[in-house]
Amino acid sequence: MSKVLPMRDAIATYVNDGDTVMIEGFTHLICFAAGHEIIRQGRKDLTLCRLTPDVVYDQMIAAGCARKLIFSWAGNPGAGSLHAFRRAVERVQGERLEIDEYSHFGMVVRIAAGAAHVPFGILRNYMGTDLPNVSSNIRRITCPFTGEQLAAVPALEPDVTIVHAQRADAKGNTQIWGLTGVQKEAAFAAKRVIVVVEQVVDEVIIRSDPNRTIIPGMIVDAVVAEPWGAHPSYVQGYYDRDNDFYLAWEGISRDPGRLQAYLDEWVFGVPDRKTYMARQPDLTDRLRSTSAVCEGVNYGY
Amino acid sequence: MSKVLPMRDAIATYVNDGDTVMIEGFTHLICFAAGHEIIRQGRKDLTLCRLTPDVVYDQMIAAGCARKLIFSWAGNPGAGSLHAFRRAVERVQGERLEIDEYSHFGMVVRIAAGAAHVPFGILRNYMGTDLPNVSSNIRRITCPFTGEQLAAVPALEPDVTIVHAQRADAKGNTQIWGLTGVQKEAAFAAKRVIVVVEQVVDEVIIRSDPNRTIIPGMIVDAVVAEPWGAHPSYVQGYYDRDNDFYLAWEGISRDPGRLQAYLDEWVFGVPDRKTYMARQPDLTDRLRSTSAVCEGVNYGY
Amino acid sequence: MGTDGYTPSELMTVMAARELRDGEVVFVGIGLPNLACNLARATHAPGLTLIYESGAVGATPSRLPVSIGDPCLVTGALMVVSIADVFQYFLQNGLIEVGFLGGAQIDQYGNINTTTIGSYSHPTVRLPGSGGAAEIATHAHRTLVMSRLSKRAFPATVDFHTSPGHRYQGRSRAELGMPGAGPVKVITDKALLAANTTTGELELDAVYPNVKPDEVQQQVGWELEVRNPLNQTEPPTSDELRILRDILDPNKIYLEA
Amino acid sequence: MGTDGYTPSELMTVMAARELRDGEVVFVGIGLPNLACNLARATHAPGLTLIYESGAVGATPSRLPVSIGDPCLVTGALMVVSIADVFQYFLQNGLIEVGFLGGAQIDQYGNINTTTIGSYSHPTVRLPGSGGAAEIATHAHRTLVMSRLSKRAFPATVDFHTSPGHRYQGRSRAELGMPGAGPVKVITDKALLAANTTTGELELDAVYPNVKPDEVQQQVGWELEVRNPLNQTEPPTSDELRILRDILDPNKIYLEA
Repeated sequence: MSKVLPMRDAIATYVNDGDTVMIEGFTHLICFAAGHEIIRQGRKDLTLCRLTPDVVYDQMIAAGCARKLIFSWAGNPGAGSLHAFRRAVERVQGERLEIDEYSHFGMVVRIAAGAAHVPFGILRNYMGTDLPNVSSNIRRITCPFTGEQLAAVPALEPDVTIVHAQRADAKGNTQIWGLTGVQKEAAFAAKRVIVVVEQVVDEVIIRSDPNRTIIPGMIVDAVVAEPWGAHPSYVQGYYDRDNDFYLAWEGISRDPGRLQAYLDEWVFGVPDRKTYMARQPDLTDRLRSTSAVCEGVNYGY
Repeated sequence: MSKVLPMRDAIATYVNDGDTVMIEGFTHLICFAAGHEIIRQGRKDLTLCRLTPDVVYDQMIAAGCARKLIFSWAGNPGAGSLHAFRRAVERVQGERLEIDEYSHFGMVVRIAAGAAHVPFGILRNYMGTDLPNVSSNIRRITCPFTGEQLAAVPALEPDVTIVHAQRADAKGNTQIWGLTGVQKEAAFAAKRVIVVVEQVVDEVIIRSDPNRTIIPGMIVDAVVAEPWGAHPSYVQGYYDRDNDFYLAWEGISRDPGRLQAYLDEWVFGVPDRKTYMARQPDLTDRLRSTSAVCEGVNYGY
Repeated sequence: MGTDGYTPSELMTVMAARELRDGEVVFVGIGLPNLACNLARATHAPGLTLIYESGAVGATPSRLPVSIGDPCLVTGALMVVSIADVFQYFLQNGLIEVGFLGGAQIDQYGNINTTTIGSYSHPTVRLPGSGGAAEIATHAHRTLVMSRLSKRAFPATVDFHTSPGHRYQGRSRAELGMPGAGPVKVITDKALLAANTTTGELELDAVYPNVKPDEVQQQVGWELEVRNPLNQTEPPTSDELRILRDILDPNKIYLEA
Repeated sequence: MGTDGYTPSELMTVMAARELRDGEVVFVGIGLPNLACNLARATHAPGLTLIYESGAVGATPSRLPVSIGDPCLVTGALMVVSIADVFQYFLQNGLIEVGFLGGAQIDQYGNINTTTIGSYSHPTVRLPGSGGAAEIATHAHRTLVMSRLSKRAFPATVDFHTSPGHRYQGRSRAELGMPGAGPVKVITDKALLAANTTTGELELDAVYPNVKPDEVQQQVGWELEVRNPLNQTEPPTSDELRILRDILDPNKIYLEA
């Protein structure tokens, strides 16, 4: 029972208007291809969540997909702002984007609580900050053993999580190396999971190194084979981050007209990621990874 | 600054009378060599903790090292009982071994809370069991968001954790594959950490595959190179579990005289693990792992 | 071996295997449960996913595992996870559909004791304790119990409630907030007991070939409700026995008696 | 470049590097903090362990990282961990000795704002938010802040308290139960400010070569206590500048201005 689907079908089947959607990725493994397909299919009223909403969420906000953002750091690191996000939050007239805001640690604990399916998680934090004053989701809890006060945050359980990865088998058993971010917790916390990979591999490859598996197939609904699907983000061992694009985004997103032109050309103007890549033939040579292959280990007994 | 020490020095320096000691390992990677050295050095009044106290804890209890046991399953799986443990708990006259008992899940949450350095952890468990009636360490807590009742258990932070592993560098950066158990959480929860490995390797090996590192050197106090140090437990890729020994333990431990004779011969009667192995020259051929080496992955960019 | 051409262990294993449905995610124990799961995989349920509490997910053991953390469960598994992940992200998260348990005592309401015979503070026999049993009986969508019948093993009330059954201090699982259905079926060497969905009591659901209800009642410490109609199980097929004997446990480590 | 033969960025980076002691475990940010840590490693503190909040532990970047999750931080690192582990097992567990932060606003008590200018509900400028800053300022044994002086950046009170300084609603860190010492030092382009261990107020601790205390006061929104004696920092050495310019940031991505 293969779960392999084209991106179009995976998004059409598993992402609905009004859903809470998490396209995770901490710099590494951000699935731009899925974000673009969601924009193309015109999804609306989404609650987008992620620790670090970056350029792809800025694009989705600009395209009108989002009603609300749950996050902990919204910027374009080293390059500037997410201007579509800022316009949506700073606007004086019209409806603002609703926000629900934490620190990274708070977001991580929310997602981990969702993955463990308990209604809340605890952390020692938020003394001396205004964050609990602007969110009803940061509360105090007392340790039943020591009497200490800690912070509690509610579990976050997205309707759908989309995770990019190096490889998976057709049933969704997924392996990641390099930065793993919160990909595992985000997948276990979600009601539905779409895994987007550079390569769909035979189950034998997965089984040869089971410690690298981060997400088990039993929680995966669809597997999408989408090489270069994370560009301009990166995939360790496959391609580097396209820093030039992140720098360029500062200028593009600052100007709503340029941003719309970007969406028209690179999102609405292409049917899929394959065409997106074909229109930038120089990209693959510029960004393809060098080789730094480690030794294998012995799983014998 | 190498942290490599002989087992004798590592135990002498980092394990004190009265300490709370965790020699973890879930079937895999149980450090018998460390347990034997603790017995040889005559440590007393230890609080031993582990999910699955097995034969090595039975030996340590028999040798008089333990005052208390914190655990969730005390048996010799597939082979019978831990009879020294049973005698210490069932005895009608004299001082019983103190016990503090959970289920596996409760123990895991205690250790994970210790690793995260929060005073307690939560789990949805212990409705409909007598365990909370016999422990003051299983309490109820109310979710500040939903009002649900959950169980809470206090953090467990051992004085010293001893972890067996496949390999580490001289600074204690430690890699494990196969079953990882609670080795990571046990190490992060402890005040002091001794890592015992099959091989001390160059830092370059560790750095070639950083996703395999389970324990960072910064929390490690001593690294002991002790090939076959887990026997009769096993090390994936190095040697198989000595099931014959586990089966034999049923008969040995049932008889206090035979148990003492075992300790005299195999613990007090040898100065170190090297001699222990030299006295059983057939072991290595019988148990050495077959080869099932996986492919490496690319860490390039 | 009995007069029927198979041992009680073989019979119980076959009956347990038949309880599993293709595609299910099963939390496997060592011994008969492991044999039952691998028998089901080799017959009607090739799509079972086996998870061992040691952290091996999707294991396909190429030899008979003799411990829950046997290295053969890791080699060729789909995934290896920490014990914290096993209990938090798989079991508590509701991913485990079937859990297997055994026990020294099982009572009228399916409560299981693996802690102490006699009082807790002054036990006659100290048993291993819960291990993962308390949480499996709480969270698995349904729990299957395997145990041989005897008056000692099936008292009206367990000495210690290690793993929850269907009623505790007069309260039902729903009242106690337990997510899973608990020990819905007990696979013995003579019959299948099943929990009444209303009262939570274990009732006689089916007898094995040539077993009379009275024989079961004699080894159970409460008055056993007999279902009407009472099911009769089919005996092990030659195919089931062949797979067990020739492939899964050729050295009769678990199936001898 | 200034008249002194180095840029303000170079100067700040050198001053930050000098704050680090050999062997410390440092939570590194991208840009000047990353350069400062790698400068320290190349000079007086070869035994620093660099941890990036993205999960790279013991990174030895072979190129200048341009994001907190740059792949060059992974290749050749000692360990890669999940973000959950970063915050729970490293930071909250007390393993991080030094944290680096910046901010749009830093106030008299070292409180840092990276959330909004103006009100939270109707901001004039929406900034990125906390990221990991709130917890770093809470848990790191000590926090170093890097920011250029200006009246706008150093108000008496921040518009939004994102990351805790030394006093919040009249209460001290100890009263609030914060484990770390907080922002003990602020490295600016003209001087070092340091927190008074009693009052928690940022005071003028040291001025850079050719800087007068008045110049600092003019760009700070509260009456700055001047320590007596007032320290004078040594200018960057040619060795420090050479390493920064030739090895660490040869393309002047961060050090130009």
